[in-house]
Amino acid sequence: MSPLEWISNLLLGAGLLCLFTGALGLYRLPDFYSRTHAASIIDTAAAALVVVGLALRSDSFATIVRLLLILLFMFFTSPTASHALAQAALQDGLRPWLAKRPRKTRARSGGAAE
Amino acid sequence: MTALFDALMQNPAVALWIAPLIPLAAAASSALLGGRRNLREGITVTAGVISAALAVALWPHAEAGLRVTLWDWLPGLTLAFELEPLGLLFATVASVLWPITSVYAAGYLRGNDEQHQSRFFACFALAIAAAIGIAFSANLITLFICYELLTLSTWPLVTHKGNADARKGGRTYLLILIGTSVGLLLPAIIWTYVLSGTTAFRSGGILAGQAGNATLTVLYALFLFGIGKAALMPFHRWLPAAMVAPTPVSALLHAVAVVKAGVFTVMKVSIYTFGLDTIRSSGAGELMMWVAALTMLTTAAIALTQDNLKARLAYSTISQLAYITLGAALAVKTAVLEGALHIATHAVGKITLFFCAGAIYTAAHKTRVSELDGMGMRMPYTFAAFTLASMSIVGLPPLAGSWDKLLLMEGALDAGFPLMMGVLMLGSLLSLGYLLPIPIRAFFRPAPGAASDDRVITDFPDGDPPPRPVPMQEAPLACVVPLCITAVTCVAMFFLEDRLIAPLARVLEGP
Amino acid sequence: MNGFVWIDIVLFTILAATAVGLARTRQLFAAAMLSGLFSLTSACIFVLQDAVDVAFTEAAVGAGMTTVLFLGTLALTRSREKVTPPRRSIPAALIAIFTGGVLIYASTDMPPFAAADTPVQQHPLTQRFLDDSMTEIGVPNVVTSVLASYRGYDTLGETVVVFTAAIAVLMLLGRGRPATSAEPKPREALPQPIQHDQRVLRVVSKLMLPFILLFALYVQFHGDYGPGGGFQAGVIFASGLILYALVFGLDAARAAVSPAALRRMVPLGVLIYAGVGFATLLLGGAFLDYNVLDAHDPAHGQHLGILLVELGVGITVTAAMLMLFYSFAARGVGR
Amino acid sequence: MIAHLPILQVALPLLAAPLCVLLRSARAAWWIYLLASVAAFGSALLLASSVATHGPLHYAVGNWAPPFGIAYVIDAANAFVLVLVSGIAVATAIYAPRSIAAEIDPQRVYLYYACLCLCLTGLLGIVATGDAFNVFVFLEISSLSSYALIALGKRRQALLAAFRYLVMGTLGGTFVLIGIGLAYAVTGTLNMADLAQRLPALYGNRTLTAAVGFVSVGLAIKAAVFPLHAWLPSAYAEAPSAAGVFLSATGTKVAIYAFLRFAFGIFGAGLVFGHLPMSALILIVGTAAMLAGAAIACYQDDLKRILAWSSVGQIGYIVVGLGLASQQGLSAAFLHISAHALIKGGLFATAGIVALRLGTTRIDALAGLARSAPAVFVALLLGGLGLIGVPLTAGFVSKWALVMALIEADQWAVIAAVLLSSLLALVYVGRIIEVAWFREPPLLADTAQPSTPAPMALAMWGLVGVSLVAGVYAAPLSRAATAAAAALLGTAP
Repeated sequence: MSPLEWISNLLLGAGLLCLFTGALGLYRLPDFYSRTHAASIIDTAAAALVVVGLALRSDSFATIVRLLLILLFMFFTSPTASHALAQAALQDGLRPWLAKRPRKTRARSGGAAE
Repeated sequence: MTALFDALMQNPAVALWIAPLIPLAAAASSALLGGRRNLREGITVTAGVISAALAVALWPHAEAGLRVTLWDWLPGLTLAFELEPLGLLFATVASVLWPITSVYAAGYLRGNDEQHQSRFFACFALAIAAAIGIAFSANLITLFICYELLTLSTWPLVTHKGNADARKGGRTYLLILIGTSVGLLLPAIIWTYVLSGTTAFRSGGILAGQAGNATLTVLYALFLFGIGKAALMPFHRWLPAAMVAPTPVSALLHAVAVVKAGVFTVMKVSIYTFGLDTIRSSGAGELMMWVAALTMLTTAAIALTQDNLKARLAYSTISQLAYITLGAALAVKTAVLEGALHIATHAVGKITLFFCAGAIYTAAHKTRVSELDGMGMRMPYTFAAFTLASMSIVGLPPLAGSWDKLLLMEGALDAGFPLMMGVLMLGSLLSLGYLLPIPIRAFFRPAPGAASDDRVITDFPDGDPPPRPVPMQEAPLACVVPLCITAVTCVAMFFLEDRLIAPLARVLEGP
Repeated sequence: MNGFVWIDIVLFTILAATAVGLARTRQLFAAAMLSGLFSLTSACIFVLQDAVDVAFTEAAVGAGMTTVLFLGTLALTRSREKVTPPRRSIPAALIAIFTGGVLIYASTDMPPFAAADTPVQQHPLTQRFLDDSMTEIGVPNVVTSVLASYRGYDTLGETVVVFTAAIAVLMLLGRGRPATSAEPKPREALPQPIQHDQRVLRVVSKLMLPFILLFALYVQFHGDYGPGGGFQAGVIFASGLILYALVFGLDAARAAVSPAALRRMVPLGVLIYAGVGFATLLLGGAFLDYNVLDAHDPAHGQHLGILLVELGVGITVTAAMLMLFYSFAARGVGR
Repeated sequence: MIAHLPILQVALPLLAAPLCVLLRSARAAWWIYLLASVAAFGSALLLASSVATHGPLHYAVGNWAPPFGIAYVIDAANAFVLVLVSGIAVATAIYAPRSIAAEIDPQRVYLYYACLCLCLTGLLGIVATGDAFNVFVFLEISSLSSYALIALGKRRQALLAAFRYLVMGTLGGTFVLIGIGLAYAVTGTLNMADLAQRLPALYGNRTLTAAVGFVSVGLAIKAAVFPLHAWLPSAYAEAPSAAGVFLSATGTKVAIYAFLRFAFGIFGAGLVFGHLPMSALILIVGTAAMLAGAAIACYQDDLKRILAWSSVGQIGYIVVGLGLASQQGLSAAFLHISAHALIKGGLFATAGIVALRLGTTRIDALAGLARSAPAVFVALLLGGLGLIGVPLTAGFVSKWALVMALIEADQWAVIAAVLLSSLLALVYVGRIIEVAWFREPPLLADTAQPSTPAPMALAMWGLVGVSLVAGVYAAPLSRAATAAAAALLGTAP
């Protein structure tokens, strides 16, 4: 096994670990925001690790470029999606768990929801 | 005009085509002319006279065995007309009585201010067309189509008044007639077609040897019950129900077209589909004979109990129709001739009776037998006609109805059912019982309380009012003249009858 | 058992679980998301079966577009299903069970999956498509050959189906009832412009949009060589614009692609497709016989024909999808 | 030119639909629809005459010889249905403008015509094609457009009716698709002739049996065959009048034709009626349909609903005819397909005029119609007589043929049911006529009614008139039906 494959395996393993963590978090965490956090681990870290791991295994340049492009797009879209999700929930007036008192969000939207 | 007529007579086939077209044209013009009463009724009566003349003029050709194919409709379905004595007799009855009834109807409808007169005349003419179609049908299919057309075209006449009662009566009328024809007659026709491969009417029948006796008996029963217009019990309810109609319609139903179409179909099926020999040899007729006898006696008994004049006449019709069915079911020559003759004589007699009933209603607005006391002097022509017609129906000589009762008794003997003689006599007695009291009451019982119904006098402190001369108060002339004509015909036919049935007799004797 | 079988089993399990979840949930938002998941899983299964084009379509239409339309509809209605008494669903359940039973019964005589000697594999049809399409049509992607040329008429029909759906929706939702025009303008349902301080979304969307549209064009024109074609491209194109509408507001999207333009584009695509058919008729060939488009080089005629009809499909699908979205999004919720 | 007619008569309405949408003018859309339907009708007539003289026509779309491409095959059977469907489309085109103007928001009218074009395309496509999958594609086109056509009904219930139709129709369409897919799985081909050639070797195959079942049930839903008819009454009753005329006359008929084609042209009579007990099943279902449909029609209080329920019953006659799977039975089915299409189209046209004049089609509101609108009433009467099957109407011709076929098959119980349901038809038609003719209108009704627009009257009389002519001068229609049946059975000379 070449070193490249070793690294690839390592990355894939790490990716799987992240995936598992994310899934576990999604299942176990108490409220929407923390679950979003867990889900975003899958979206970002796990996906990126797996993609890079796969890229290292590929022997075709075109495939590597495609994988890297996927990585690039995920780099932009996944955090944005998580952000948008959280933002939407916040705007809708969903209060994070553990917050001692509701942080007054925008008077317009928050007030309307409550 | 006469030249045209002569030309037609040279080509009886064309005349056969034209015969139903004349009333159809009258129907169309009545529908289109709408409110112009005089023109509309003028056309109707003219058409009636023409078609009566046409029918009479066809008599010399009665035995020519003329056949016209109208068109080949579908494989196995040919519409065709045929000229034969029995059909011509019926066609003549229908088309001669049509103009007379039209005149009467014009008087009646105007006298009673009825609505929808155009619809009335159009449907009436349509019904005549259908009746003539039935008369000339050369096969069961053509007959069935015209039969249904007759039912449908008379429905608006029965429902004429449009109120809840009339609609209910119309529903009963339509349901029983179409129910029996579609539910029993049509299957019978189909069965016949399956058995014999044809539906054409043939001398001697088409079913001889095509099926076993049991099958033939069932089939004959299907036919006779299916022809609801012949009003065998238990399918007679439509006739009393149709009494809601105006009187000219009742005349049409009872005398001119509808019930006559029914019994005519019975005769036609018996003679030309089964064949008299087949009916006799298979025993198919025996069952129906008893049904007819039962119908005759039962409905005559019911007629005795009816106080409503038209209802009494209606049950009388049912009873008289059974004579014809009985004649057909006896299936001997004399009995069948009786049936044919009775179609004509009963038509003339019963139309007179209904004309009278209508005239009484128009003139005095009386509908019950018990109200007729003393009416004879007020409406002498009407009640004279009534008396004549009643006696004809009962079968007293020298009136039209006497011959056929005699022939039927002869037929019963010929067929070997002497017991039937007793039944027939009882029937005649019953008819005497329900018809003759009416003129007797009218002529010999004094009018109740008031002398005239538009001036009710109640203030006679000391007993009965003094008798005073009763003013004559007949119905309009258009009503009275027709009923006098038909009454006279009752007498005249007594002397003409052998001419009416001679061609049929020759046909029945066969080649 | 090789690994693919295990993947199949896992995917089918997920599919079944999703289906059960879909049937049981009363949360309509959750149902919408689950149906998206269902489509995505199906798409994965299609990929495993080497039906990449189908998977592509399923992912784009089923997982993407349909979900957006579901959400758009939900914005107009309540997000919870009315509680129905449980007995009402018994006949439906019976029908479903019966249908499933018949399908299982049918599968017992079905040719084994992926075997080489099935009727489908052995039929001359398959042989000809695989062996001769390169010479007859000259397009490497056999799926495209079959779709756009051999069975191009079916594809025309499918395009007309999309067109029909679009005008049906336009007819039913297109304009508010005349009475509402007098009322104050109702609050629009879905895309209100997101607040200006939410720069992340705006910036990232702006960044991504050109790529999405470019990708759509790539799918549109690369369909001859790889998976893709007018249907998928149209859906992707429409998704890009819908994203734009979601982030920047419906008015901005309308300014970019006006509803009036859409109303012309939907029929235009069908017209292009059918027009190619009539053109071939006029050139003396059969309906949709692309060979006659180039008198000298039939294969080139095929290329040209396929290009044109795929363009027609793409235009109609894009416009139809966008129109569906506009129609739903623009409906007032001021009831 | 005649060589291209098979495709032209489908493609022209197809081309017409986008044109309607592009031009965005109600008037232009109407002209386009009219021209497209006239063109389709003309092509269908030419095709029928060509088929009658020269035998079946084959057309390979894209010039790909079948089974590689999609083929159109026109024989006596589908030429018959094509003429019928496109002819009704012409009548609808004449009928539509005034009725649509009264019922539909003017801004949507051009879309409505586009939908009518699409529906026509779909129905013609189903009939003309020789490819099993192509049937499904055009089935979808016709279904989607008919949902839209129905949903635009004036009352709010129309939406619900269209939705129910959509749910059931989609189920039906899916079943058909599954059936076609299963047949493909065991043969590898979609061409009808090719399928027909390969399937006999597979009789007894469970996949094939299931395919027959799915296709049959799917098309039975589309054809509203009795236990699966639930969508029909409200859909046809709530649809705008013009759509009611078109759909009631053609929709279910085409589905039945499709079933005939699948049963005889693909699966084969040997499988469907020999190997499987479909014949008995179909006879039972058809008998139940004609009794139940007619019986329920007797209890309706709305003209359009009576007509719609009557359709459920009348479909039963067609189904019984095809269930016999004999030459006579099939030609009776074809006869009744045409007879009922004409009669019911004419009656829905009449109902549309009634709706326009009175603003409602409730039975009670019809009182006095015979005097206020005699022409409309006479059309109603004549159509009603046709439904009952009174002699000299087209309804009698087809019923007679059906009864003859039943006699040949010794199905006496079914004959009894046919007669009974004719009596029930008498009851529901009689109710309409009785109210319209004999009941006096309420005094308030003297307010001026809008008169009958001439084009609507023309279309109504066209349909009723043709049905009457077909009833009286029945031989040509009967010959065409016989030829159609022979073509399906493969016994054509």
